[in-house]
Amino acid sequence: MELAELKELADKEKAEQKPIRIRCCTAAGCLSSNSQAVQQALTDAVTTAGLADRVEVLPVGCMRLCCEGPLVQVDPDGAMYGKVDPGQAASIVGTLQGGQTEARVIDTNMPFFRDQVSIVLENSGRINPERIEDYLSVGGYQALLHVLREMTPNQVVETMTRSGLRGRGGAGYPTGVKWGLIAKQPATQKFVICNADEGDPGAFMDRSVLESDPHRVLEGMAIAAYAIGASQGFVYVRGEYPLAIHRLEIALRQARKMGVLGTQIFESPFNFRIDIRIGAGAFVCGEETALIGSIEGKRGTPRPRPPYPTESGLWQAPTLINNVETLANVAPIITRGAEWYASIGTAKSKGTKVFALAGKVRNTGLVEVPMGITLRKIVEEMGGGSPGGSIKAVQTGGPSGGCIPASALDTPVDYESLTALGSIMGSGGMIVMDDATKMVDVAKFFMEFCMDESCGKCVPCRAGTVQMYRLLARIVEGEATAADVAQLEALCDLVRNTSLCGLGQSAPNPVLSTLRYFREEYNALLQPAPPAPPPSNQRIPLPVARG
Amino acid sequence: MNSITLTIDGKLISAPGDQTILEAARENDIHIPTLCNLEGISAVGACRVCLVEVSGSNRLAPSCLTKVAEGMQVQTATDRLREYRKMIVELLFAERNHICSVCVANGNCELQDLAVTVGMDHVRYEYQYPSCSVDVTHKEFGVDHNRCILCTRCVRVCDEVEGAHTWDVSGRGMQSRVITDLNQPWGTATSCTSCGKCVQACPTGALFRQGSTVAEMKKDRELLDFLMTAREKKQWIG
Amino acid sequence: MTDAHPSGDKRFKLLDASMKRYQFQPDALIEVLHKAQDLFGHLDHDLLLYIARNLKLPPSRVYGVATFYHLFSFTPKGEHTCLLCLGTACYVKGAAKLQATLEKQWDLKLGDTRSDGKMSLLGARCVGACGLAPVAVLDGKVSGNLNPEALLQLVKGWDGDGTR
Amino acid sequence: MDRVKMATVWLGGCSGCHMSFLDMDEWLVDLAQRIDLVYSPLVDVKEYPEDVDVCLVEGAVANDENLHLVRRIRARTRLVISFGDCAVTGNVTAMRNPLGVALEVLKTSYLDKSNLHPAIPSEPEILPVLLDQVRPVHAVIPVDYYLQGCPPPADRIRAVLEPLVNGVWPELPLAERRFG
Repeated sequence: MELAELKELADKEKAEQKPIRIRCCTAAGCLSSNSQAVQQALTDAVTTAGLADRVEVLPVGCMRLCCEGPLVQVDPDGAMYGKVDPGQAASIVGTLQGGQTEARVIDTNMPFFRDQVSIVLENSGRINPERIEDYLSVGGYQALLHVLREMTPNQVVETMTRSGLRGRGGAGYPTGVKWGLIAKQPATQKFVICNADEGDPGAFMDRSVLESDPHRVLEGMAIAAYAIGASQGFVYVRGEYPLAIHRLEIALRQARKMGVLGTQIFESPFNFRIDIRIGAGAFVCGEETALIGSIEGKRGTPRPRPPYPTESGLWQAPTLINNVETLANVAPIITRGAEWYASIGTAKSKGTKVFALAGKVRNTGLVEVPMGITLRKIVEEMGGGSPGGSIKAVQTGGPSGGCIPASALDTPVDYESLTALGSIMGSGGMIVMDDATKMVDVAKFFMEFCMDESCGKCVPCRAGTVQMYRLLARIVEGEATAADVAQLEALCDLVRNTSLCGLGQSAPNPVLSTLRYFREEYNALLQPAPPAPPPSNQRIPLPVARG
Repeated sequence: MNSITLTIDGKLISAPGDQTILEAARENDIHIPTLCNLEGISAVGACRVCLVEVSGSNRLAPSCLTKVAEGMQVQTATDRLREYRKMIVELLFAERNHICSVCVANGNCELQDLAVTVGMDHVRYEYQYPSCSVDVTHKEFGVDHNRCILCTRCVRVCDEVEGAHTWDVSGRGMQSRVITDLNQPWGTATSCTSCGKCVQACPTGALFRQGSTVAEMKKDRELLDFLMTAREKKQWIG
Repeated sequence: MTDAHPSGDKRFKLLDASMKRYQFQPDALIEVLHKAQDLFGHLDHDLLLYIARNLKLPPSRVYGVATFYHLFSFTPKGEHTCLLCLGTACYVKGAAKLQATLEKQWDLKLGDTRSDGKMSLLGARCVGACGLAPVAVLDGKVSGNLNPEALLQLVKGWDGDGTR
Repeated sequence: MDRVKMATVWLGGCSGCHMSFLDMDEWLVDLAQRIDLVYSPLVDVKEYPEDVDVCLVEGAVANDENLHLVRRIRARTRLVISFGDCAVTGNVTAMRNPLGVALEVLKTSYLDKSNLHPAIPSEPEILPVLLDQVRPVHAVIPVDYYLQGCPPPADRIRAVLEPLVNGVWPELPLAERRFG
């Protein structure tokens, strides 16, 4: 197949689309609010109204404003309805014939939608994720074809490097550089792994992408595979995401059937096969060496790096591990060019970032924003602020991240700024906390998480998190003194510096960041300490003159 | 392998390029404490006791796994490292029920020795007092989980040297336990060849020979190195 | 070749087919465990041993892997399951209250199945429906924006006639 | 020269550390020249006095009486020494802790494992009440010095006391820091 034919397919698909399309969100969030019944009711209403020849009802992926689900949007005029009840279907369809609807109208011009810049989510909520034809109709797999026909692997790596894309899993390693390291390895067997083990509680960007636009991730993997010389890929996806797994399976089947994955892709010598591996509930498996162990069918315990997976990963072969969002950026960068991508964002953090906005914030859901936007803009303008009170802190980076105080909300979102604040970019979970949230409780919550999720291999993480948790519990119970806080801080230092993997090394972050910004909340819980006696060894010589 | 030069604690050392920092240090009489490491089996870098500082890196490096490099400057016993080691040993003592006075390995225990080496005079952390079982169903040996530090030497020696893979680790985090076969009584674990290497490899009194009472469980930890060397060099053939 | 399971239970045939699909590769262990749990509901010793034999893995390795991951369970689950999301967003929005409500109502601790086998109360790290926090998954169906009263309403009837 | 006001106490322990203390044999005579033993199981004083210079605390904190005494000791003593493994780590005394809280321990000992007249002893005001968990001394009060060993060998005790009574801070060599 050549580009012209692929484009022809896309055009044909577009031509077959009906002029009016009613899109109904069927990502996991809206599905749980009964969107499937809404979709059915809409379809029935279209038939009943005799509009079936020019109106179609389309199941699509995430439309972002999760708190208003089930969401329905009507093309081409773009009217959006929220919290749609199946009983409102007829009146929504009726609007197409000049009727009125009692359905809740969502303002698509509010900052939540208006200030988004869509790259990763450009197809989310627009196409049917279960039809490869829908993906083709929006230019899908054209980037892969272009790469196979027109670019050398080196050129692909070089394009990724110039784009400035950095890993969206949290650490922010430059994607092109990583690809280049693996491309240089002489090994014949290499692997691409898509890390879809979205383990941070409060993060659901990757789930949404997989549920809404799975082919984009597969295309990104295939381009990566071509660039580094791999012929086998794995998607390691959380077992807690059944719908994402289901849609990935469908996408893989369709991609194989269409010949965009498999052997001699687009009649080129390039072969690439993708298999799904389903995680079984272990946060630590987001760590790349643990993830590799898990794919190999082992306990997901990390091993020390070096050697890095880029040299010795899955079955000791050089292995590229990129997260879902990183891979979802690949095809657009190829299509629109590295310079276009690099023009978005800040000097060191390019492009956009998808955040999952949740917690004590009015508008919960997904926002894709250019790097460099301020936290305030995200949580106050787009998120609509906190419904119950004022915002106290924003938590980013999950259990590895930190709590950013309201006073720092004007910080631009980029890797370095968030790290400087004692948090991390993380994978994109952004949880808003208001005045009712007790920050020491939050630190304890995360420490319990890390303690339970520690794999148990290295001593500081296994035993240190337990002690930190105990100390935090004592503080929360009001039994602790300043000495306990000092010991907590010493343990933070130990666990951060001596743990084997990222889980342990970052486990102290929620404690350290809450201590840094909310120490008075700790102090308020402490027992008054008795006045410190002089050091023991200064209490001799013993026989003091006693009269 | 080319010889390279590096400094460890300021001492100029020449070492084969495939050596680890730990090996190079030992050959030059520089003592780096270890716990999960055992000659003759693979290194896992789990106990974090052998961490050292390497100039130019802000990460501490496990000396058991980090290869020497030309011009490398290694510090093995800075104040910071000493404090970390002491804390780690204290964490281990607080984690299970290590009661030296009534332990079969009293006087022959690497954990007890390490506590002395790092200068642990008491444990600053809250003792966990987990409820741990003692399994004496095996006809010759026993396992006392109260004393286990999860170094996985038994797991590795059983897999890598004996080839039986009777041992593994179950659960995770603080719930981790070493197990035999399907977490069944050791005496019923059919894969066990009763070779006893795990008992010799165990640094503490967690694995012991039955009939040993307090302080009687002497261990021959060189045995494994001897076996492995003999095997590699085919010393027993011809 | 599979050593057919002596019980003749048809589910083993399905498990065999799954293992065959992975060519009995030891690295397929986690996939096979998923399949086994789908078929049997939980993983008992006999099943684990059967998998170990067929994948040519040491039993301790199989047990070690199975117990490492949260999603595998070793005891039968109740007729109904309530999976509470314990993620950060749900935490901030009061998941602890939901937990306390059900623990009290059912006289159960999180992670346990009631002795009459009626229901299991489980916790998840995050089900990824944070926009709807707090969330519970009731018999596989996600319910969001919950409060204790709404949750109790949803699980009404799980107790049978409501008396115990 | 002033004499050192010294005390020794015996909390939850076996008195082995005190036996080892007596094993210092003839040096005890020298020690006696330098100290007044103001409170000890070895002397008949009922009330822990004020203004004690140094106290050797044997045993872990196991019951309410131990807890009361050890707090009083801290308030009235300049240097508190955890004397032996039970005081330093909980040791054998703390072996009951994995069984659970006090009631569980009593049930196990006096009901489950008893073949004759199973009953939990209860004599309020006479029998001290068990704490739910046995704790090392430093978990309850600040401790100034730790003397390891079960029991600490006589020479080790002397190596600590001899400098102390001469007004020198004792520095035990690492090898003398061994538990067990």
